[in-house]
Amino acid sequence: MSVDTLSSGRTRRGFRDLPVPLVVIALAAFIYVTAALATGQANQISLTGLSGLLQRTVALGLVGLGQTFAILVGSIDLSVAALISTVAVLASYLMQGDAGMIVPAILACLVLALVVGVINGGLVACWGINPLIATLSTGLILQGALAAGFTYLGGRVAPEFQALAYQAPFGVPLPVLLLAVLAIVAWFVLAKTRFGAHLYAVGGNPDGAKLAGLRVERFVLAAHVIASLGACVAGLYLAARLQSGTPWIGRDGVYDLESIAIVVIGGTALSGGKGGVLGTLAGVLLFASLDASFNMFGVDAFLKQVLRGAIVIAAVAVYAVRNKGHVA
Amino acid sequence: MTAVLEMRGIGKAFNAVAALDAVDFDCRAGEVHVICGENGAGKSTLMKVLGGSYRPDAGEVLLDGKSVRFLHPREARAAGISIVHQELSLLPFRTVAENIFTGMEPTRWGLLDRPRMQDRARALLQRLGSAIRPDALVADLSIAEQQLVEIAKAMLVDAKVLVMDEPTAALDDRDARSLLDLVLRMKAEGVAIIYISHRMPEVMAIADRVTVLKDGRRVWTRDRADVTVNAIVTAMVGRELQDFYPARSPTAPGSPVLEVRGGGNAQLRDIDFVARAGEIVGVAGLEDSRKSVLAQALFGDAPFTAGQVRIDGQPARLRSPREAAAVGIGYLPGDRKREGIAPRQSVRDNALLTLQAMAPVLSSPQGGARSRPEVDQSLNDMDVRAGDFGQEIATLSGGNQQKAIIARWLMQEPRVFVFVEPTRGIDVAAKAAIYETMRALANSGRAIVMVSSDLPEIIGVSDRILVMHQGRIAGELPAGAEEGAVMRLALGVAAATVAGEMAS
Amino acid sequence: MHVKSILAATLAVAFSTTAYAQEFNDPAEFKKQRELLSTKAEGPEGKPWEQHLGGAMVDTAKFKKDGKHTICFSNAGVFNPWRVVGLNNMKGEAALQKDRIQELVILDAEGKDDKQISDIQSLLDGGKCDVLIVSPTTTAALTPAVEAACEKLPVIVFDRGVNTKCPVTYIHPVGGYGFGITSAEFIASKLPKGSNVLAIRIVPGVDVLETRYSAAKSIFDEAGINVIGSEFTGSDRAKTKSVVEDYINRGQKIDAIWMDAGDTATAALEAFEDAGLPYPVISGEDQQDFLRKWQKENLVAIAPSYPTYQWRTPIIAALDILDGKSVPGPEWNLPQPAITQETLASYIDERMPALHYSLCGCQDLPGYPEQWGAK
Amino acid sequence: MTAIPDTVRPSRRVSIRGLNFALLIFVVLYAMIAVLQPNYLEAGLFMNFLRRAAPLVILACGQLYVILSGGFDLSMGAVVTLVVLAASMLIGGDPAMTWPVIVALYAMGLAVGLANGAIVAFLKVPSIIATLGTMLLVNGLALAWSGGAPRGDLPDNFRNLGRLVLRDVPLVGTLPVAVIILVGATLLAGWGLHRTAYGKRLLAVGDNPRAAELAGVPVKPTRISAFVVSALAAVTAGILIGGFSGVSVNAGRGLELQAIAACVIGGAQLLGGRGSVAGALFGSLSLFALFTLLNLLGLPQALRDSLQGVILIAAVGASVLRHRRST
Repeated sequence: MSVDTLSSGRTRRGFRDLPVPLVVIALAAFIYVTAALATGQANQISLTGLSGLLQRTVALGLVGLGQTFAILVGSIDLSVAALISTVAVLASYLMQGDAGMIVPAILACLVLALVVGVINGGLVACWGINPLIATLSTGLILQGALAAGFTYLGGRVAPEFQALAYQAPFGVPLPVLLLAVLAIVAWFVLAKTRFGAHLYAVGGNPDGAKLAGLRVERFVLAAHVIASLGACVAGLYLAARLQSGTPWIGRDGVYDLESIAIVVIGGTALSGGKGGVLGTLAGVLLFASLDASFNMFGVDAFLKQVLRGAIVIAAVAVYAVRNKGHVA
Repeated sequence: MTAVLEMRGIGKAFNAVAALDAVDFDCRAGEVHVICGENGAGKSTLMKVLGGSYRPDAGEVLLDGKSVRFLHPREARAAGISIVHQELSLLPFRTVAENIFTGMEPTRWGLLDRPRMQDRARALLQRLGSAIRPDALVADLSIAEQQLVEIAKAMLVDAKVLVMDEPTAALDDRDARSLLDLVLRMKAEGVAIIYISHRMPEVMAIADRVTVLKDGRRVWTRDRADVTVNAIVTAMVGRELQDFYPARSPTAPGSPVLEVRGGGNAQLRDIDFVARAGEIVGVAGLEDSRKSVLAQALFGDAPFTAGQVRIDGQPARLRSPREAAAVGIGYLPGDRKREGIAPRQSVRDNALLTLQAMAPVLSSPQGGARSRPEVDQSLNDMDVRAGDFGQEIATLSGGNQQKAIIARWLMQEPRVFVFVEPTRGIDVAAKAAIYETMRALANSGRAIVMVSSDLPEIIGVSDRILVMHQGRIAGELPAGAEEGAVMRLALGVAAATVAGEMAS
Repeated sequence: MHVKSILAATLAVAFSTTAYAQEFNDPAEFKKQRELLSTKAEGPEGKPWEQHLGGAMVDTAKFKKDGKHTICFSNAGVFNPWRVVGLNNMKGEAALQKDRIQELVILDAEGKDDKQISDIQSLLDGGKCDVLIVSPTTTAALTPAVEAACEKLPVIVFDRGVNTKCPVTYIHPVGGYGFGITSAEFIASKLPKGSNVLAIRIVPGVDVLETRYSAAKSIFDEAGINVIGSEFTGSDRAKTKSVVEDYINRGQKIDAIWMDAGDTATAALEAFEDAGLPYPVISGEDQQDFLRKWQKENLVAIAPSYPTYQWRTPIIAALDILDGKSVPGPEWNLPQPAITQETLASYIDERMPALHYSLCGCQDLPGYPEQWGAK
Repeated sequence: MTAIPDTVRPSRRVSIRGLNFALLIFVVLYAMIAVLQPNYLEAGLFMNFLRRAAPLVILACGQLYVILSGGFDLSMGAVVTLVVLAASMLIGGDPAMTWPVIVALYAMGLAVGLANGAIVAFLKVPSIIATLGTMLLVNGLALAWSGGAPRGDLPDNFRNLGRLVLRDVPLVGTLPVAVIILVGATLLAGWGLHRTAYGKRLLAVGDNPRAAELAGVPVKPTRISAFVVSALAAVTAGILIGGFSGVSVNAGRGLELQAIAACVIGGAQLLGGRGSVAGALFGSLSLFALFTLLNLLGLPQALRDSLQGVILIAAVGASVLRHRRST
C-alpha cells in the first residue's frame, strides 16, 4: 500500500478539503432553493414541499444504502433493480390484499433477498467472478424468471400495508422516517461496530485484511446480503406505494445504475474502503432536488436526461480530478 | 532454552514445482533467528506456511511442543504468531489506530471502543519510539511511518513468535537503525523473532542464529559465532562470491552528459550537479530527503519547474517521462511491481515496452527492434532467466524482472540512466549482477545516477556521492567516503563543515 | 443444465398460459368492446376526439371557474413514438385554445410510477393547478395518488385508467380487446382454416397489450388458425426482423403476421423481402411507414388503431369542466377506427415522419405539420 | 511480492488463452443450432447468421479496446441510437447525402469518444461513471434532437450496408455486405491490437498504467484513443443496425452490456491487460448463437434472459477456475 506522500499541498485548504457529503448536500439545497425562487414557487420550500422532496429520495435512498455496503467492500451490485421488481411482485402476490399476510410476505421477501445476496456474494467472494458480471447475470436470471412467472404472480398488497407508504406522522412521511432510521442504523454499523471497521478493512486492502486475520469472503458476502436487503426494503416500499408490483419497476427506475451513481457522487470510492452512508444520502438528495427542480423549470424529458448525465459526470469530476494516480 | 516454534519437514509445491522441500526450522524464545536466501529460495513461502496463508503439503508445525495446523491467518494470529509483512497491508483512508487494530478492535457493549483504541495505539507507538498520532490518516504518513504502523500492528497481540519479512527494505539508514534497536528490545522481552533480510550488516548485527535456504531446501543453520558474511553468501548462491562491488573504471570520467543548473520544483530547491560520461553518481539521503523526487524530476515524472537541464550540452525539456525518454534518459523505478512491470504481458513485451512507446503508433509491435531474435538476444545479454520469453513476466523472480526492465531501457540506448533503489528486495547474486551491469553501462560512455537508501551500496558503487537533505543537495563526497560523513550530511548537521572541507 | 432450464421453461409456460386466461381474458369486457366497435358515435361529425360512444354524462357545475385556467398534466412519459405524437397533439390542442389557458404545466414521470406519484403530489403542493390531467404509468400504482388529487381538484384520467371512480371522467378509446378483435377478424377473413399466423408483440405483462393478444388469440382459435409463435421484440426493429427471419429459416410457412403494435411492422415485412418470399397478410397500426409500404406493395393489410387523438380530448374536457359544462363520464369512450384498404390513401401524408400516427386528428392544429416532425 | 509465490511456475503463453474456450463455446452452440435446424449448416444461412451478428461483433471489438485499457464503455448503445436517428434525420431519404452523412456520423463518434476519454483521463472520473453519464447525455441528445420519434428516412444505398446480400458469389454463394464489413472491421481491430506498437501500449496501460507511464507510454492519449476506437466501432455498428432494420429510437438499447459480456466470454479480463480480438469475435458469436438457439428452442422470451445470465456466470466462472488452476 504505497501511498504517495509527496503532496506538499496538504496545508492548502479549500472547499475540496470539505467532506464530500456536506458539499453535495449544500449543492442540492442550492439547486432546489434557486429553482423554487427562480420559478416563483416559494411554497415548494415549505414543510409539505420539502417532505415531497424527501419522499422522492426514499426508493433510491434505500437501494443506495445497500449499494454503499457492496461498493465499500470493493464490489458492486447490478442485480438490485431486478431484485426490487421481484420483491415488489412477490409481496403483492403473497398478500393478495390480505392484512394477515403482511408479515409472512415481508418475511418471504427478506428470505428471498437473503438468498440472492448470498448467491451474489458467493459468486463474487468464493468463486471469484467479477462482481459486475456476476450480479449482472443474477439480475438477468431474476428478471427472466420474474417476467416468465409474473402473469401467474398477480396480486396486490394489503390496504393496511399500502397505508404505511402514505402516512405522515407530524408531517413527515413514514417512508422518509424509515429511510432515516435505516440510514442511522447503517451509519452506526459502519462507524461504531467491529463489523463496520472490518468492512472498511476488507474494501481498502483485501490482502492486508486477510493477513490481519479477517475472513474476507464472509465480509464480501455479508455486504452483498446487505445490498440485497436494501433492494428488498426498497421493493417493499415500492409495492406499498404502488399497491402492486410490476416486473419493470426496478428496471424502469434504473435503480442499478442510479444507485451506483449516487454512492459515487457521495464520495465513496469504487475501489472500496472509503466513504459512507452520509455521502449516499447526500447523493440521493442531489438527485431528488434535481428532479424537483427540473419539474419546477418544466425541463423537457429528453433535455433532463442530458442534464442528468452531465451532472453525474461533473459531480464526480469535482472530487476525482485531484486524484494523483491513474483512473480507468 | 527450548524452541517455542518448531517446523519439521515442511514441504510445499505449486504446480508440481517444489517451493519447499523437507525444511526443518526452529526458533527459541528471546532469540533472533535470521533466514537468508535468494529470491525464490522459499523464505516467504515458509513464512506463509507459518502464518496460515498456505497449507503445507508435508511436515508439521509445533508451537510450544504441540502440533498445530493453521487453515487461515486468523488462526495463526490467535496462536501468537505475528507477521510484519513485506508488502504494506494498510488502509490509506483509515486512521493509524484503526489500522493497528484491524481485525482485533476492542469493543465495549458490542461497540467499537475508540478511546481505548486511541490510547493503546499511542502507547504502542511510543514503545516503538514514534510520535505518530493515532488519529492521523495513514495516507498522510511517510513510507517509513507506515512501516512503523505495520510493526505496531504486529505487536498488538502479545506475540510468542514475531516474523519480520525484510522490514528495513523501505527504510533509510536512520530508520533502519531504530528498527533494529526495537528488535533487540523485543528479543530482551523474550519474544522469538524470525528475521528475513538481504542486508548483511544488519544480519551480522542482530542474529543469534542464521538459517540459509536455497531452492526450497535448508542449507544449514548455525550460531552467529560460527558464521561470516562470506559463508552466508556462499551458501546462498552456492559459490564463492569474490568481489561484491565491481571495480571502478580506471579512466577518468569524460565530458558532462547530464547537467542540472538551479533545478527546483515544489519539493526540490537549488539542484546543481553534473554527471559525466563513464561515472556513477550516487544520491544518498534519508527517507524524507526527497532524493526519490530528484530522480522523478530527472525523468520528468515530477518535473523541474525552475532551472535548466542539459543533455550532452543541449538544453532538454523534461516535462513528462515520455519527453525524458525521448531525449535519452532511462529510468529504473524503485518499486518494480507497481512502477516497473506490466505483470500480465510477456517478458518480451515488457522488454520492448519503451521501444513500443517511442515508435510510431501503427508500426510493428517490435517497436523498431529489427527482429525477435534481436530482442531475445538483449534479454539473454542481461541474463534474464525464463523458460520462454513469451511467458508472463509476473512468473519471473524479482531479479529477473529487474533485469528485463534494464533490457527494456538498453534497447532504447539512453545517454543517462537513473536507477532508483536498484537492488531493493533482490538477492545477493542478482545484486552483484546488477552492479556489474551498471558499471558496464558507465564504461560504455553513459552517465549513471543511482538513488539508493542502501548506504553500503552507495559507498561501494558510486564514483561520487551526492547527499540530499530536505530537498536540497547538502553536499558531495568522493568515492569510498566514510559512512559517517554521508550520515552527517544526510542529517543536515555538518553541512557547512563538509562544504568547507570540499572547498579547501 | 439445459434439461433443467427447459423443464423450468415448460413449467413457466404452463403457468403463464393459465394465467393469461385468468388475467387478460375477460369475456364480459370482450363482448362489451365488440359491441362498442359497431356503436354509432355521438358528437360532432369528423371530430372523433370530441365524440363518445354511448355512456352517461356527468354534471360539472361545481367545478365552474372564471378566467383563464392553469391545466396541469402528469404524464407517464414520452418513452415511445406513440406518446410523443400524443403529447404533441395535447400541446397543439392547448395552443388552439390558448385564449382560455393560462398555462399548461407538464411533469414527465419518465415511466416511473414512484416519480409520477411524487409529481402529482408536487403539482398539488404547488397550488397553481385548476384541473389535473393524468396519464398513469400503471393502473393500480396511481390510484391512491389520484384519489388524493380528487379531493382538491377535478381530475381527468386518460389512456390507462385507475381503480377509482373519483375522477370526473376517464377518457379512452374502445380498448385492447377492440384492437385485437379488429385485427384478428380481418386476418381470419382473409385466410383459410389451418393457416399459420405469427404474433409479434412488444412486452409481456402490460394490460393494454395483453388484452389485444388475448382477443386476437381467441378469434384465431375460433377460426381454426394456428398461432405458430408469439414473440416479444421490445419495439426493436432489428429484433423483430431477426425473429421473423428465424421463423422463416425454420421452414415453417407464415401466412400472416399479427402485431400488437405496429411500430416494427415494416421490419417484419423486410424479413420476407430479404428471404425472397411473398408478403404475408398483416395487421399493423396507423404509422406512416406501414401505411406507405402497404400502399406501395399492395399488401393485404389492416391498420387497427389506438388513436393518438385521445390526447386532445383531455384538454377539451378540462375546459368544459371548468366551464361547468357536462361531459361524458365517468367513462368517455372514444371511437377506435381502423384503416382499411378503402380509407388507406386518405391517411398517407408523405411529409410526415415514419412513425407518425396517422389517426392523430392533428391536421387542424396550430403548428401542423412541422411540430409533428414533418420535413 | 505476496501475490506471486517465490517459485517458478510452468510457462504460460500470453495471447492464446481465452480464444480456444470461446471458439469451443461457439462451436458447441452452433452445433446445437444445427441439430435443431440442419439448414443452418448451409452457407447461406451461416452468412445470414454472420450478417445479424455483425453489429455485436464490431461493438465487442470496440469495447475490447476499452476493457483492455482498464475501463468500460457504457455509452456504446447510446451512440448506436444516436447514429441511427442522426443518419435518418440528416440523410432524409436523399441517396446523394449518404456518404457525406456517414462521414458526419464518424465525426460524432469521434467527438463522443474524445469526450469519454478526456473525462476519464483528465477529470479522473472512473469510466463506469463517466460513460454512464455520457450514455444518458448522448441518449438524451439523440432523443431531444429527433423529438423522441424517428424522423427522416434512410435511402436504399445506406440501408444496403446492413441489408444487401450479394448473390452468386464464388465459394460462399451469398455474401452480405455486412459480413464484408464485419471481416474488415475485425481484421482492422485485430491488426491494431496485435500487430502494432499501439496495441502493446494499450495492453500495458490496462495492465499497469504507472509502469507504462514510466516506460514512456503516453498513458492519457492511449487511454483516450481506446474510447475513440470504441465510439467509432459503435458508429459502424449503428450504420449496420440502421441498414439491417431501419430507424428506431431504441436501436441501441442494452447493446453495451452485450458487448461487455461478449468480451468476457471471449476471455478478456475486466480492468485490463489481457484479451484478444479473436476472443471478442468468438465471444460475441457465441452470445449471438445463444440468442439464436433460444429463439429456435422457442423458449419464452423471459427465460432467455435467465439462461443468458446462467451462461454468463458459467463462462466467466469457468475461466476463473481455469485461471485458478494454473496459478
